[in-house]
Amino acid sequence: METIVFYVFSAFMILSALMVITVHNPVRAAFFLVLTFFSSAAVWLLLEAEFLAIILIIVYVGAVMVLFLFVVMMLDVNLAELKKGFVKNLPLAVIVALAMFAMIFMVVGGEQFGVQNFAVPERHAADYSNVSALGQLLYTEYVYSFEIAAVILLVGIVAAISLTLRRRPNTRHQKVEDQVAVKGADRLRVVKVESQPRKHTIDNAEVKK
Amino acid sequence: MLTLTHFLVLGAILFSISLAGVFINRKNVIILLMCVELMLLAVNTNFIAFSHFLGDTAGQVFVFFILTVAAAEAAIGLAILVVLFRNKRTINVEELDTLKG
Amino acid sequence: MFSNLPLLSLVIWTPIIGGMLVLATGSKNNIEAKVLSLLVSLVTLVLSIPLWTQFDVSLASMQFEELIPWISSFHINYHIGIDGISMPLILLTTFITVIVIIAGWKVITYKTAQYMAAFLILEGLMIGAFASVDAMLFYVFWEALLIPMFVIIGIWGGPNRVYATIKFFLYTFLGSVLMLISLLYMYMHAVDVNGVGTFNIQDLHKLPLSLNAQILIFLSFLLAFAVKVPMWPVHTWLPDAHVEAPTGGSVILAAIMLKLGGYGFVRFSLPITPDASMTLDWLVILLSLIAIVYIGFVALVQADMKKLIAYSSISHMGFVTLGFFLLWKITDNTGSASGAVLGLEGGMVQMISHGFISAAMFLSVGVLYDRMHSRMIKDYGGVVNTMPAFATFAVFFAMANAGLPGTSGFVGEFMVIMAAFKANFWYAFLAAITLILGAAYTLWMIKRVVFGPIVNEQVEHLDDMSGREFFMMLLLAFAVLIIGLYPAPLLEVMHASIDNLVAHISISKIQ
Amino acid sequence: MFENYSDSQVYLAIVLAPLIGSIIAGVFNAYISRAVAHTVTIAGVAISFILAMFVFKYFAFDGAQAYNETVYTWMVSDGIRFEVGFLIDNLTSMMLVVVSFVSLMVHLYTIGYMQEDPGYKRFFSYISLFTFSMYMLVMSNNFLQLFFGWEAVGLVSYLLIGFYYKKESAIFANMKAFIVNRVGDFGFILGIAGVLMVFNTLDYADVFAMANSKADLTIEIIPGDFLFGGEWSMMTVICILLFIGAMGKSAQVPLHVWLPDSMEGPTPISALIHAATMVTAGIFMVTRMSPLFELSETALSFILVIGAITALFMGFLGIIQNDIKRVVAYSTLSQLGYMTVALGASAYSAAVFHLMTHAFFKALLFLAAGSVIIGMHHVQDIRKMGGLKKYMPITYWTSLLGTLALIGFPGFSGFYSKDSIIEAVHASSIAGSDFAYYAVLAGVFITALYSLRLFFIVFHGEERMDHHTKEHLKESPWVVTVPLVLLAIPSVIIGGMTISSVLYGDYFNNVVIVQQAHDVLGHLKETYHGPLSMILHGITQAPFFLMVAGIATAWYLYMKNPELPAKIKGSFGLIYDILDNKYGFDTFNEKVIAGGTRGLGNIFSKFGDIMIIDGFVVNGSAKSVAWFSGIIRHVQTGYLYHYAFAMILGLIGLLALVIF
Repeated sequence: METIVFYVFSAFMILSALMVITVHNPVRAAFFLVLTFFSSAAVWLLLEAEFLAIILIIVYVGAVMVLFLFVVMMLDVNLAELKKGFVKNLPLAVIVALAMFAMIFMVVGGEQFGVQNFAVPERHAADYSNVSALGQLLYTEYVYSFEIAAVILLVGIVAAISLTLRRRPNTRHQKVEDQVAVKGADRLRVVKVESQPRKHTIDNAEVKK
Repeated sequence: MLTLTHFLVLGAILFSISLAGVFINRKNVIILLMCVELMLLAVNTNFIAFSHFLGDTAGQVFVFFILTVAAAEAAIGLAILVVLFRNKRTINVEELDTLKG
Repeated sequence: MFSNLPLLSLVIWTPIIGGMLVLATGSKNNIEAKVLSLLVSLVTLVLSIPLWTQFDVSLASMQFEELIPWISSFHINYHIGIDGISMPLILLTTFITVIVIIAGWKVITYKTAQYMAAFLILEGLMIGAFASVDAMLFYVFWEALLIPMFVIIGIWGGPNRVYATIKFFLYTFLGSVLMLISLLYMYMHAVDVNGVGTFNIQDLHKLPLSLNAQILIFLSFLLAFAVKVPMWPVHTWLPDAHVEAPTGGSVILAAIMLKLGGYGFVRFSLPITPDASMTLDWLVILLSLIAIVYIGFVALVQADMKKLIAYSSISHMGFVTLGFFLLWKITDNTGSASGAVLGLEGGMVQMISHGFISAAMFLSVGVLYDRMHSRMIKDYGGVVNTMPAFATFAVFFAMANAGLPGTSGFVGEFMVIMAAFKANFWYAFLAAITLILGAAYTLWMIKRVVFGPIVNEQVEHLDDMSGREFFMMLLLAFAVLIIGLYPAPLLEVMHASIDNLVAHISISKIQ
Repeated sequence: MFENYSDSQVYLAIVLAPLIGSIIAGVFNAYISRAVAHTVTIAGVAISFILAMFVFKYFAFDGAQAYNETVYTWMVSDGIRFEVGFLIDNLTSMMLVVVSFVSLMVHLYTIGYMQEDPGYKRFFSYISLFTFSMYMLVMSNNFLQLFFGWEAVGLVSYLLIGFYYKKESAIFANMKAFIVNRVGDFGFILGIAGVLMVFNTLDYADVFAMANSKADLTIEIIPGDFLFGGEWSMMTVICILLFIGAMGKSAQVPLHVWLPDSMEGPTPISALIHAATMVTAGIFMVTRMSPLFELSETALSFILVIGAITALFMGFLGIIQNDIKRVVAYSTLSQLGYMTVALGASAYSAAVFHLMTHAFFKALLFLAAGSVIIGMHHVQDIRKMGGLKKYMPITYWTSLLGTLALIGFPGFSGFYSKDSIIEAVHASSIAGSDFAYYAVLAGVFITALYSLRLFFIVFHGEERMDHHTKEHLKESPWVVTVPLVLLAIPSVIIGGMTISSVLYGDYFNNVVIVQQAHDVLGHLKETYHGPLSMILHGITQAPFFLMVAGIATAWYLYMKNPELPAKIKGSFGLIYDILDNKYGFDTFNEKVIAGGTRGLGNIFSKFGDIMIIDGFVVNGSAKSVAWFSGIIRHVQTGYLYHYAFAMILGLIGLLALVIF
């Protein structure tokens, strides 16, 4: 049963990952990435990492991937231009990827990490809480690192905002405090005007002539 | 029966695919960023697998931190991308060669 | 009353911390920064006086020692102390810094606080280098003091300052890296020999070394110190640095930083590698004599006053290195070591004296530069007509630079020539040529700058020295005269240490 | 008041009185009046003069023992004590009197001479400082202090020659004087170093005591056997080096070039420094070192020859000069040559004796020249003078006395000293003494010729000055004439008065040490029967006839037949050119030595420093780095994917490394 689940989700994962790197439209790529993450979360569940699986979905799928989509859609990217060279690069990419895989496979292949070396662990009891175990560790032994991680996130926020923040000098916006603080004298000016002779007196003068 | 090797090989495949992705899409920064995310996913998978098979939760803690950093990285990377696009009207990597010696 | 205070540490750290405080005053309101800097430098000067008054001249060992473990896994300690060799140099440093602060008082208007702070920090670092008993501590100070100097030339320097700074920095850095390697080698060697490594200079003095090791160490030290002194042919950074540096920078550079090189020879090269020194003393003597004669000729034709004085500095520092390495040649020639102490002490006196004289010479150029904004000799002529007081000092210091008896410039040269004659007639002959060349280049400059009819309108409207300038010149003139007329107290301080040094280096360290 | 003359306070007072005067006049220059300036300095010198007279009496008449004490220890190094101290003996006390007397006269004279000069106070400060320095030189009891005094008088001479600092020629002359003197000092300090090497002390008494025991030491200056190679006597080396110092200070050929130029300074200092005192320092020094010089015949011969060359050839130059002061200057050079010859002949006493008489009459001549210059409103060209006798009678008569003393007219002081020197050289048998004898003999004729030429042209003959000058021509004020008269007295009588004791008595017995073989004066002593008989003997000898011939020639050429010299000049064009160019020394120095030095400096600076070290090594390495990075920078394409690709390749490589 587990094996089947594993293979199914693994297949999904690999296929969608392949789609991520091959589709031309970044929006689609983002969606395939979401799919990869989903499948991955499922695989993680098999490994009894429930908390992280959920976090992966919430944080990545919920936040990061949405961010990606936002950016992709926001930018007016010329796709045709970016597609060039796709075929030209393919052989190289395949060779490198295969070489890489071959190497890694040599390391992680059956001999070193097979079942004879790493026995399949027992399933945890039903009342085992992955969250509390993780929390236990995180808030005791790794609390310092945890706080640093928090600071890193903060830095990320600040950096992202400060990078994208743009001051437009010409935009018009309300200044509420100025509106409230305004006085009559600021709005209305009383101007003294010199009195002038009326028109008909002129007429009279003309008549006198 | 699922052994550790299964998961490690899965991670390796995933890593190799994302590696290929970097080469194939060497013009589109967004896809490049996505490939980086995929690599991290592969690594995370390895961590979790080891954590599971060694019975040591510390591996998961690392994944936790990697996720944190990756999130921050994605945020900043995308922010840079936006600024870049705003200034250059392109995200074509081949036009970004200010580091040229 | 001071016996319980860590006096030496105070002398090192007061200016550094004071410098930080000066930085904190910001650059807007610079009168506070100036007053504070002056105060800090004066306090340092006052603090350094007990180092002399309470110094026991009969002891050759380190005095005022302080030891705090610093990096204990490598046996690096904050270990400081002074003996008769370093004490006069420390007093020179504290004295000259006060002069430099006064010299920059009106002249520096751009980032005054930073300027003053740089000098104070530099002062502390230089004293630290002189006072270090731990080689690694010395190295740290030695390298650290490049930074303030780099900043001083790079920010307040002349138009070509970037070139000069980088040249200065790379040159001095080049030498010191090899020194570091030598120190590390000796640390490891001490581990092999004694089972425990050490950076304590006094322990390194006793460390037995094979001749080949000594020669390599000697050469690496030679490079480090020769650049600082500077000796021919690694001297070309000095004229450039001097020309571009502000007046205060030139003063510190000539008066104190060069002395670090000479000090290094006495503290490191000679006692740590006596056998290599014996083998290679001809090299140092040769370079020194080339410096004295060759640079004397070069100085003669300089068109820039600061360059001329810079070259004259190199020539004078040649006496220092010459005096330091005469022991073995004297022993070869006369069969006894009598005269070696004369040479070593002569070199030391020459360093102190050159500190005062070169400072005064650079200040004199500074006084003119502040008025005319030119250092070229051809722009001057007949300055005496409008600046009689300045001319008096200029001629006085020129004479001191030419080694007139009765001024401090004579004492060191005299002693070294006396010692050199014992080693070899031709050493003394070549060294004594400086009597002619020194007089020629200095007086020729004085003739063209100070004497004669007024050559142009700018000279005609020069103002004579202000009270501030007069005061600092007077202080230096007193120092030059006192050492010239009565050098005995200065020498008395060194005797024990130098005697001890000569006794030490006469014995082979090869086992 | 001075019960105990050996009291060091007296000597200190002699030295310090002029120094204090100088400091007051110099440092407080701006705050004191002219009167105060000259009062304090003259008071200082007067005090030292009076004390010097007492000291002289104490040594010359009371026969006191030499005083040799330390004032303070200058420094101690390597077990050698370098001290500042006084050695007062017969030689010193005589020098003190000469120096202080001439100095006092010059001080007084200056009041008149420098009346209108803006640098009046400065001048007084300088000459008092000079007096101090000269005292330090002559009173020293060791080589170090001697060198101090030696250089200090050089410094003051530098300051005074350049006194008119606006004059290009003056500031050139003072630099030249200092540098040429430095060449001498270069030898001098090496000589001192040699002394220290041999004796390990610089104290006269110790050195002289050990001198004989070290006479056989040798030194190898030039390795090998050819030319000057091989072992040299250490004493010869030391003595020649020391004498090079004396050559600079006492202006012997070829280091004489500075003295004629030094006439750019005011006249009083020409009298004091460049005639009477400083230039004789070399003579004094060699006399003082007689125990050393006696040990080296080579050095003595060297001295003899140099002195003879100076005495003769510098005299020739005096004949053609037209500047009143330069004529006297060349005469000084020539007379210094005489003294040096005496030193070379081991007649030290005769040298010092001539030094003393020369100090008086030469100072007199200079001051008289100065008086003429005042009268002529600072015209120094003798071609514009003439017939001054009737306008300046005191100057005229004192000059006459000075001139007669200079040419060695029998009975005048110069006669005794000069004749003694000639006789001494005649009696000497060391190498070169024959040449020297004929040189000094010829010198007598030359001296008479140029001295009388000057005298006749200036004071007799046609009045060639312009109308305006003539109107104002009058005798100088009393501050000028009184010193002339006071100097004229010793110029006439001092020789006859003192010759018996100084030269042939025991005055220098404890000071000058002469070896038996060189003792020419002892030889002469046998035929000496008092000053009067010396005159009677003298007028039958060659020097007298030569002198008379010189006078007659001068009279004929410049009084009787004044057109003749121009004709002679025309027919001996080549010789005249050589003399006019002063044998080419100045040209040589300027072109070859100074020019060569500057050229060498330029080569070192441009080629060595700027091209090789800076250009090739320093900037060259910088350039090669730049060149290399210029090539290597193409690796940096700037494309992100290239970097990524490199990283991945690196990763694969690393992985391969781990696996295989």
